[in-house]
Amino acid sequence: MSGLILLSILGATTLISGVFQHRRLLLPLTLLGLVFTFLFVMGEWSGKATYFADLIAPYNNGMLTFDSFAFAFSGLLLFFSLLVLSLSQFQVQEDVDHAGEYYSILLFTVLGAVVMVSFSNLVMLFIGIEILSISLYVMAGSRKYTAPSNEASLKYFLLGSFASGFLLLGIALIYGTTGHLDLPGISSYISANASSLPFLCILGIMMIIMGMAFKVSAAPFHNWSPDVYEGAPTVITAFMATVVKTAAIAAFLRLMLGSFEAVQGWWTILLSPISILTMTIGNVTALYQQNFKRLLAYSGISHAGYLLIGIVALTYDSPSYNSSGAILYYTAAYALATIAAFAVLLVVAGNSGDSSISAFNGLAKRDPKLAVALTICLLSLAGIPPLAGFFGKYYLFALAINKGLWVLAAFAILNSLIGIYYYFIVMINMFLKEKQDGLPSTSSPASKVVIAICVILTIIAGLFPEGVVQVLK
Amino acid sequence: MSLNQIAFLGLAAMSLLGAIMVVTTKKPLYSILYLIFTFFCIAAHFVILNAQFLAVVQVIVYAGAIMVLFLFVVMLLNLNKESEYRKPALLKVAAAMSGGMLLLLTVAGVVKSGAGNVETAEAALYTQTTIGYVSNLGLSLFKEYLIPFEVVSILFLSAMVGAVVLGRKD
Amino acid sequence: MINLVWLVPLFPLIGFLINGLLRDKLPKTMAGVIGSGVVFGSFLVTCGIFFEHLSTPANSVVVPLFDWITAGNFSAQFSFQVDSLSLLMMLIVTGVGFLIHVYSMGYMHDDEGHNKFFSYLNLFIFFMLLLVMGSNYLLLFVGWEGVGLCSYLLIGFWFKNNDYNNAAKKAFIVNRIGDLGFLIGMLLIFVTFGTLNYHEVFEQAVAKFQSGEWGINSTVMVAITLLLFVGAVGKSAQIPLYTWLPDAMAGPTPVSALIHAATMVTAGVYMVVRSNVLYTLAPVSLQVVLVIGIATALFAATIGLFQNDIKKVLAYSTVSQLGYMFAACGVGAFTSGMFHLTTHAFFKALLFLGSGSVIHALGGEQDLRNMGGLKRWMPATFITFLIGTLAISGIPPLSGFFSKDEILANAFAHDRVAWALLLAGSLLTAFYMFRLFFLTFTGSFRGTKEQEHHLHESPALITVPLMALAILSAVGGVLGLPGLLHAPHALNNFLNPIYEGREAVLASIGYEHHHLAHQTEWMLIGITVAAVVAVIFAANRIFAGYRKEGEPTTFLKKLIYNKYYVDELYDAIIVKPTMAVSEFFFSVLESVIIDGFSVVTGKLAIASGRTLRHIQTGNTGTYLFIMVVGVIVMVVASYFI
Amino acid sequence: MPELTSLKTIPLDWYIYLSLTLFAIGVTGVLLNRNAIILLMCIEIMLNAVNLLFVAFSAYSDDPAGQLFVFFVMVVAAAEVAVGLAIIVMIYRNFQTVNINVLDKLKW
Amino acid sequence: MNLITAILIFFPLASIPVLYLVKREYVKTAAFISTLIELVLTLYVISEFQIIPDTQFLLDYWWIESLGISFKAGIDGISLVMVLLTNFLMPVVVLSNMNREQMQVRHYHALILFTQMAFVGVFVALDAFLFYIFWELALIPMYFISLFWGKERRIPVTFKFFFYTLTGSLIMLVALIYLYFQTPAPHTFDIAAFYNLNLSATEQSLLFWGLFIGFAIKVPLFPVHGWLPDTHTEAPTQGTLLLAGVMLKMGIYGVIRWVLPIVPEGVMLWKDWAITMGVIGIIYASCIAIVQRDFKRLIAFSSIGHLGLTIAGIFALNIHGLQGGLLQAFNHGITSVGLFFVADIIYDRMHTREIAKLGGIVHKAPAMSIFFMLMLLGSIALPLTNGFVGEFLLFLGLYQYNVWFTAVAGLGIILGAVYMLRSYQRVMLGEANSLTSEFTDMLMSEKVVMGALTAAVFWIGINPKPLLTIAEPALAQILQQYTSFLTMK
Repeated sequence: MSGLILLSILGATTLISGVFQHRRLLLPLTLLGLVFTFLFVMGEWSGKATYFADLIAPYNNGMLTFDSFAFAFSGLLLFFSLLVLSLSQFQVQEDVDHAGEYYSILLFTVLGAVVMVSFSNLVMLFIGIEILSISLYVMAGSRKYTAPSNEASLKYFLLGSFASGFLLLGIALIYGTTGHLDLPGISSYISANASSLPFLCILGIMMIIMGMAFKVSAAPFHNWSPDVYEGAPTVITAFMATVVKTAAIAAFLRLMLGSFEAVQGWWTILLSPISILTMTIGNVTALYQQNFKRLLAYSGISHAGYLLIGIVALTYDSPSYNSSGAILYYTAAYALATIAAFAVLLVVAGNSGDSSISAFNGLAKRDPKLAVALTICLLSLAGIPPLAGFFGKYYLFALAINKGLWVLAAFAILNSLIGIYYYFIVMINMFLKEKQDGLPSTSSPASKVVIAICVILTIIAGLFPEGVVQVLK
Repeated sequence: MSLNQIAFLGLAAMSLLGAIMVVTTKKPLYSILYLIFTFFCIAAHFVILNAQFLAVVQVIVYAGAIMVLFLFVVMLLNLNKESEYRKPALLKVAAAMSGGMLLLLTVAGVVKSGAGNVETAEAALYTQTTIGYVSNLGLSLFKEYLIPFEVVSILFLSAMVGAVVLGRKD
Repeated sequence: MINLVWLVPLFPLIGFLINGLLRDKLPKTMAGVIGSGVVFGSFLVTCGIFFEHLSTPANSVVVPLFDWITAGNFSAQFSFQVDSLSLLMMLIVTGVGFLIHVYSMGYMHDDEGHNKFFSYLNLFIFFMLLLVMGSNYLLLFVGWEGVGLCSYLLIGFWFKNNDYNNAAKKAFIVNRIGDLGFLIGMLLIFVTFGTLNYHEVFEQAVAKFQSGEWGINSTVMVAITLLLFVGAVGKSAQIPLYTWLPDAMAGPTPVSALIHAATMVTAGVYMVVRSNVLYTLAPVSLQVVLVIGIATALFAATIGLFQNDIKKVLAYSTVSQLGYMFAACGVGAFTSGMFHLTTHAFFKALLFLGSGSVIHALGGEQDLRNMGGLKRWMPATFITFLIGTLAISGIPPLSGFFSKDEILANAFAHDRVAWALLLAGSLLTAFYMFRLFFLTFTGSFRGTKEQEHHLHESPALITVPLMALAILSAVGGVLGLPGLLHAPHALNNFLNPIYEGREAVLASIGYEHHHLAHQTEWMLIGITVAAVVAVIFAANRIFAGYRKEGEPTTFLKKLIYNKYYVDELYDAIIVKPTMAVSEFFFSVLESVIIDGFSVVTGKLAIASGRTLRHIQTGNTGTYLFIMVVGVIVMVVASYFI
Repeated sequence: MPELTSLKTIPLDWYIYLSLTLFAIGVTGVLLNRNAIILLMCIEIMLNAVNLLFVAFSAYSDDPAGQLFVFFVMVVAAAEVAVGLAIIVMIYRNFQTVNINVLDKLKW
Repeated sequence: MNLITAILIFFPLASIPVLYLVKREYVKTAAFISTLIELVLTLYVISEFQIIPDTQFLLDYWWIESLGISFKAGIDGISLVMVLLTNFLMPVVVLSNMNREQMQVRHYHALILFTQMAFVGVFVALDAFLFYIFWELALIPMYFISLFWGKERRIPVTFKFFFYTLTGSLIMLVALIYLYFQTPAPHTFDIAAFYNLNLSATEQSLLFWGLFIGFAIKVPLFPVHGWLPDTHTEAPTQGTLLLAGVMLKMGIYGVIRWVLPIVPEGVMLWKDWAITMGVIGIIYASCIAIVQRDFKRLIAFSSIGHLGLTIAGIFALNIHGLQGGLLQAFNHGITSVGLFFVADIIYDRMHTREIAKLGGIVHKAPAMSIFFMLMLLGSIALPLTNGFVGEFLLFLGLYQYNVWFTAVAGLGIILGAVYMLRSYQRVMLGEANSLTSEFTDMLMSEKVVMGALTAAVFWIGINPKPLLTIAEPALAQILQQYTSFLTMK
């Protein structure tokens, strides 16, 4: 709750100070604000900081529910945004005029994300998604005079709004059949007549799944993400790949968990093929990929596939294995590694520069530390112990095996094998290929810090996953 | 066959017609006009459904603001000169087929499941529904729906800023 | 004294280590002295133990050193067994070994590998002693393989020559084939008796027999004995595994004398005699042994007829003589086998060393056709060689006569046919041996002029051992004077203790040794000697005035001259197929299928990636279509849920 | 009001069919057209179809939630259109066309 | 006292920073010293070790309590033998690099020490998850060593290596997770809990293959050995040595510790297959070794053969087979390291591994010819070398299980002699050619390496008793766990 308020205030402030040309203030202001918000959310979670909560609570008629799920994911989102936004200078320094707008819009995006992970009414879900999407349509196109950026923006916009059309239809059908928009109502209706669900309702669930699948870029609704990731400015790509994906998957999980859990039986049958398809397409397509941003996009798709396992094998009662915990951990692991990877890309190739893998050639000689950092992140993404990525995978696989979803587990294993190849190719480029000259290496203290934090957390989270796992127990 | 049914069917026919024209006309300008027409039909439907407030909003926001915006852009970019880009026949067939299929499947679904709990609806409608009235809507809007209402303002803000950022030539 | 038995193998080991480690430092004479000295040392110790043994009633003592392998219920000690049999072997090994060492000091004097040679020889003596002294089959096997290794090293001693290396390799591998049989036999023994110690094995075997658990020819016994015999066939160069021995002549002559005549090749005979109890329990195996022995004796003898390489002739004669020993064992006359083993050790070593001396004199010439009339230049060698030849041909009163005659007599007692064949064999022996002798020493020298110019008698270091061996092969017969001379059969009395188990078995099946009537024996001797003498004269008539002749022409001659093409046969049916199969494995299974699998999988993955990414056309319209199709599919699916 | 009570003579199904049809038309339009603006309009048709559905449901079950949702949808739609048109304008500025087929540089 | 286990595992890791502190030219020395200290620690453990079946120096702390994952490690006879092998070979491996040009020497040795940590961890871990982590940790630095310091074809080859092994270990991971969920809630990865699960025959069969494939690929067993020859040829020497010396043994250890006692019925149902694979492997690999042109490949194939026999003997499931298997694992570690090091010396001088190009080296390098011969003897299992003891016990075990398997496997000792002597003849003997006439004999450090290995070869060959006694009780217990199941059936 405080998250929403502080974020909106922060956004407005940045906007205004942008208007009044206090550009130098913007970055510190934003970061400080985010830190503050983060602390506040955490405090609120632990019940220490309740001021804003009390302020709003009376007006919150079951629109948002701030359970530990919401807090955990909001915290995660805020933290990632903090990391990504610390890289902003790469974006800002190339169009200085819109610095204020840039920050404010991103902050609003974060707000949308927070709404998405804490909604308990489909209205809020819809609004949250739209805030997120609309802001991102803009940010994707924020480099106005370059073709890729434009193209990315338009594609994202058209496909996104088309998808939200379906999402809406789904919501409408659900509403029509269940007569409710709030999760408790829906779930009570569905669990009441889970056996004889009117087909319209099934159709609605289907449409909603489709809409969410689009947001998490699950096949066959994934096509937007590679193009948009490639076209968008790298910082924004990083933001989309981490914050947005996390928010989307969390919202998806919250939705399924909160409303449709009763009929898990059949949408499992529907989702597991999607999950398999997603990870397979993502991995296989990435194998022959020369562009690092696209590569990460495809890897993002495959990871979405893994994450879907957490939803397919929906478990919430087991003390030590619940989907929320698994997905929380996995998104954390995935996002940390990805942010670091993008940060390295920013350092190596700049915000707009050529993002082909060859940009990393000979990085080990140019900047060994950077190379090692990226290697660790790639290993984590590939799921090599003892890094965070491995434990996340273990957690999800364990869920699947626990539920006896053998086919899913088999495909997951197979895919995590395939996946290794392209991560390692990048690594090999860094260490074995000779560097070709003329590549800008615009390092910055911020990026160094971000990379360091990500790498360290990746290792620590891998060695001691206990904490994260326990959060949602 | 009561009066309302005739009205409904007429409006339905018109709105469908409008929609189809929007989709099929060659020139953007025309499709805009057809779209406005469709929107008006839908507004009328709202009236029949006793949702006056929405009907008005529909007219103001959609038929008014949004469509004007469209027109404005079309004029600004002078898009009308370039007629709709030629489409391969295959595309048309494919589009029609998939659209039709979607329709078929969904409608079949409705038929299959009888209806979305109609009987309750009818029961409700013996006593006239007044929820569509501004007063009622307003109450619930500012009571239960306060937060979405506020949040959506953020949406507006960011959309506005975004539009400015993108649209402004600098 | 008996407790010092461990010194016997220790000395040679020390010698090996000294000569091996300091081979570059030590002066040649020094190395030679050490090499021979250590062997002489163990010879002395052996003699000491020997006389002690003669005096003491205890017929067999086991001297444990330490536990070697223990796993579960399996345990094998490193311990020596001293009884008459092992003592006899030890005496031969160390005694003859010592003489050959001395000889080698002269023979190898100009070789740059001199010191290495002595270290190898010592190592061989060490392993040979392990072989004969070990108190269980495992230790026997240790020596068994160890001597194989040494023979490998020594055959390939002149490693520059690849033929020699091939010969060495062949020797080792063929032996390995036998060893495999032996190994499995050993495993079977352990599985049957739960131990590998001679004593326990034999006792249990007899016990099981007497308790009626087994009859004669029980499957297990036959299996064990045959498997062990496979090992013996390999080691002692019997049919079908004899082919390595002739090639083994590639090694320096002392090696041939020591390893491939006197000691190592007789290990098989030793092993059979050692396990006489088991063989007694499996007469079928004995029959096999007999057949193989006779066959080898004849077969090798015939090949010997037409060989022109002096050492090859001797090699085949060795094979044939080993056949005699096995034949002896086959008819149950183990002692006769040991007897012949002993005398053979003397005269065959003598012959080899003699030939070595000849070769030495001729500067490496080994072809009989280029020799002749050497008695003029090298009298000592001539005399000693003559004695050796007479001995091997079985002319009384030389040692060979007694041992061979005993075998023949036993064969006659056992089965007339066997006797006849063996007699024929001995005639052949006499013939080719004297062919060799005449071609070498009589007539006129057929070599080149400058060879003739260099001809000389060998130095004392060479001739003295020759004489020593000559004396031994002359008087060796006293060990086993036939009964009809009313003298005690020394060897019999000496070896009797090791037959206790055998005798017990025989007694319980009511078998009694039927001795030939004296007149029969006289008759046999008469026949044999007469025939042999006749053969010798024939040989003299043929070869005294020998002229160089070209390659043989008649089919039979050619066949024999080319050793019945056995090597070629093996090459065709074993070596080539193996190589072909290996090539197939390598170039088809491995390279194509197993490697191919991984390669193809990888390529497949990449290729599918390359194609699949074209779904991502970049066209928004396509994406929209894909989405809609996806929705439609989902909806359709929902109908079936 | 009398006409209201007689509203029951219109089965809810009719509205469902109608809006589904509208929605399908919108989808078809999206698939059919290559002109970004028309695409946008078709999407608007889809949204309106959904709105109609919402209103029908809410009216028949006498529950304001649906209509309020429609209100929010309209708001969102407005915002979406604003941004969308801005994007289209931007595109046109750089490409002198709003044909989405032109924008296929990002692929594979 | 129990901390000694932790120290054993993490000392190498702890000593990595030292490599980055000392001067560049002392890095190798530092690494060498660290490995020596580790060896001393191991010897200390041996001195403290009691000859009892139970695990000693047990270390058991929660790692991820909520998931029942604990840091549980301990040493029993089996572990001890393997740990000894690892820590004995490590100094040798480091020393083998002493006189070589080495790029990136710091990272190189850091990775080597890291591997050591992982190896020891694998051998002492008693928690399935921990075991798996170490298992993978051993793979990664191995991969990097081969990739960054490897030869020309390293990139595809290392990929092959990585995928082969990782496939195996992932399948294994699935099996482990399944076992984990079979344990009574709250589930645990503790091996003790795995021991007393009662699983149906089908489960056990599947689990058997799940686990066994993982280990078989590591061993490697025919027909999943495809990665080994290439990796051996492309990896840098130390990589090869670590691989042949220790890594392959992880598979054997895994079979003994994680397959036999956990899925006895699966073993009972499928052991014939395992043995058959092993025996086929012997013949197959030996035959290929005969016609091998590349010296390193030849040794690689010989490894496949020997380890095939080892697996066959282990699955005979009697004390002799198990003892032989463990001992042979140890022996093969030493012998193959020796042979590969010879190959490395030759490559270092001649820059070729093609047997055809070599020959007559003995004239130039008597010392090496002797060491090579001794290693060769160990490899062809001549009595009084380590190989003989191991193989004899293996044959003994296998024979008690089935005669015909033994007979076929026995052909291996003939073929072994064939290819080894062939290679020795063609590499060392004969006339020296233009290339080999420049050969220079071994340096001091190389002599030390080979000397240490040779000493081990004969020490075990003549006095195998200590190792056998150490391992006996633990193996007997594992065997007992298996047989008790049979009697229970």
